[in-house]
Amino acid sequence: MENSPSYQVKLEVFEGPLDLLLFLIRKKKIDIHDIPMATITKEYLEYLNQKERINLDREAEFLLIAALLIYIKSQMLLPREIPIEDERDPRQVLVDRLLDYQKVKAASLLLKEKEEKELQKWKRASIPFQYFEKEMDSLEVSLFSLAESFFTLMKRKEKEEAQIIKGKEFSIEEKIKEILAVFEENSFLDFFDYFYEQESFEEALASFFALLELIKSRIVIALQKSHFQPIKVWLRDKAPAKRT
Amino acid sequence: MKERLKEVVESMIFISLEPLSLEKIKSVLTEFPEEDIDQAIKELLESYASDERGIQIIQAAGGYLFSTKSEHDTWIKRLLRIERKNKLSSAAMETLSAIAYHQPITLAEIPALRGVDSSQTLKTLLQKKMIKIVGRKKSPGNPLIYRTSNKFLTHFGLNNIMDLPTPEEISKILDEEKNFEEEEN
Amino acid sequence: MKERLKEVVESMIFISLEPLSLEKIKSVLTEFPEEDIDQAIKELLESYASDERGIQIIQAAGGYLFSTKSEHDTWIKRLLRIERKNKLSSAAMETLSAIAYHQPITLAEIPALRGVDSSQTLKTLLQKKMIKIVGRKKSPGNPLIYRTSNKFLTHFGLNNIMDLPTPEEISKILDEEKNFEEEEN
Repeated sequence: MENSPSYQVKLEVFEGPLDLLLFLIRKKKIDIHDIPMATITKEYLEYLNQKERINLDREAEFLLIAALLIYIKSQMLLPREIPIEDERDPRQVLVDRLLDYQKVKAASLLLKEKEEKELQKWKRASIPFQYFEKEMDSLEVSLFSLAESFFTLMKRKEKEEAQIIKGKEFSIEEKIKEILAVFEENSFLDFFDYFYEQESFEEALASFFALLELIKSRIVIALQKSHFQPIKVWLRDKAPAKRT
Repeated sequence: MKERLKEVVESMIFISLEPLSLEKIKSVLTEFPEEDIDQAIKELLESYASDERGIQIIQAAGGYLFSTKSEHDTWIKRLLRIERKNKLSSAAMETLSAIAYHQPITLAEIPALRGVDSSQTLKTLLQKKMIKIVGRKKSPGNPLIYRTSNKFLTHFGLNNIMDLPTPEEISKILDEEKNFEEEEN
Repeated sequence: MKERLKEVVESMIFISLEPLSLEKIKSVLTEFPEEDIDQAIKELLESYASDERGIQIIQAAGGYLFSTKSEHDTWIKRLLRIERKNKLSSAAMETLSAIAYHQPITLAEIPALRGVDSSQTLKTLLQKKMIKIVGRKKSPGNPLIYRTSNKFLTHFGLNNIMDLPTPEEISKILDEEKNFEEEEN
């Protein structure tokens, strides 16, 4: 087994088996369009045999390409009735894949440079605070936030169904007082926590209308930094002026 | 170099989310003499005061901050309103997902899914043409039946309603997201 | 008034969080002739290119956006106490370029290019909103189809997808790598 210092590259540094193959091809100064299958297969398998270098999770992917190499090698050795020039070179599949991969890898290096350059230019992550409040309730909508809302709902519904207690009436006025009382001890009210603590669906509904009433009369404001972030309800005049 | 110092201070004020104080500026630009920094700020403020620009540097809460000019307020409001229009509120999103996954659906069925009254949101969605009325249900009261519209598909880049992520796909990605956020925090 | 229009456009670009497109600017400034708006933007860009300022207007994802200049990176980082911003991993970079050059693409097509399973990386890219789902392929299993997003363009400072490194640039870097290795050996 070859063990020269330059060979002591951990398998983890390779993005995958194609990356390793390209490395071996360059190292051996092999023409990618005329790969000596016996040599490259031997090199590749030797590399793979150094088990300690292999992350087991990724072994299958490396073995898959090993199998491909061995298969192509065997195809090359088969006696042929017609000369090989007249049919497709069995190596072509591999060459095509390597060329495609090489392009993707080169492009990713070029993009990396662009990223490097771009990351030195800082953009404003936020807008000036005088417009902030108005923008807080808006959320960027993606397909996934759409679906996410749905599943959050489903989970909430399950819980609510288990907790429905009929018969008790809740007054919105009482709930308004209750919410305002929260602010005497806390600077803000956590929207989800607050509604999860409600004993029944009816009570949650009354609380929700109370909250809407408080928002409508501009006493409180509900803020959310971004999607998936907790929604916090603040007294309007004590609300943070901007994102942190 | 002094010219450059003015630019550095400008970019620092630009990127700062809160009013940037003189002390803070000096604490960052340690390799420059204080009087050079004072001078750079003075020149910067002068150039913004004299040049005809759409943005200005204001002094607030003991620091410097960029802001738009009040005379452009009309346009800024119009721009932000248009931007906001393109986005849906989270209530609208919730209602829309409930409808998307349970259509055809009636108004009465939505609160069962969302836990809150949804008639207002439904109206907004109708106005935005995200949903449409497709008929009436043959049940007591003959309530209206709703479906998502073509505009809904376009808004979310869907080819047809079958393109909505399946529950399996979503829960996979949600699990991911949770792990991802936990890692980040 | 034309001078004022330049200022209005400047304040609009300033206030916008995402690259602001010409169409959007025009959709806000409806009472101005289109050619006046074009002229105002042209002059605005010229003044930012020629004047010595600490901030600049860049073009990304088909719109205009303010940013600091890269030569001030050191100070900004010191001010914000941020070592470096979210860089993508090399696996993410590879997957992203595979998608960028072969879009629209399905998850199953990516391992054929990279030689490794890419579902995990794909999820990360979706979360980072670098790619988006654009529909489903009409083939067995109806797999989801992915494309790069506007955020991808902005992240790499590309104005549109045509700005991706060209085949010529790619073969150049491949030649360089080869030569470099030959020198080394």
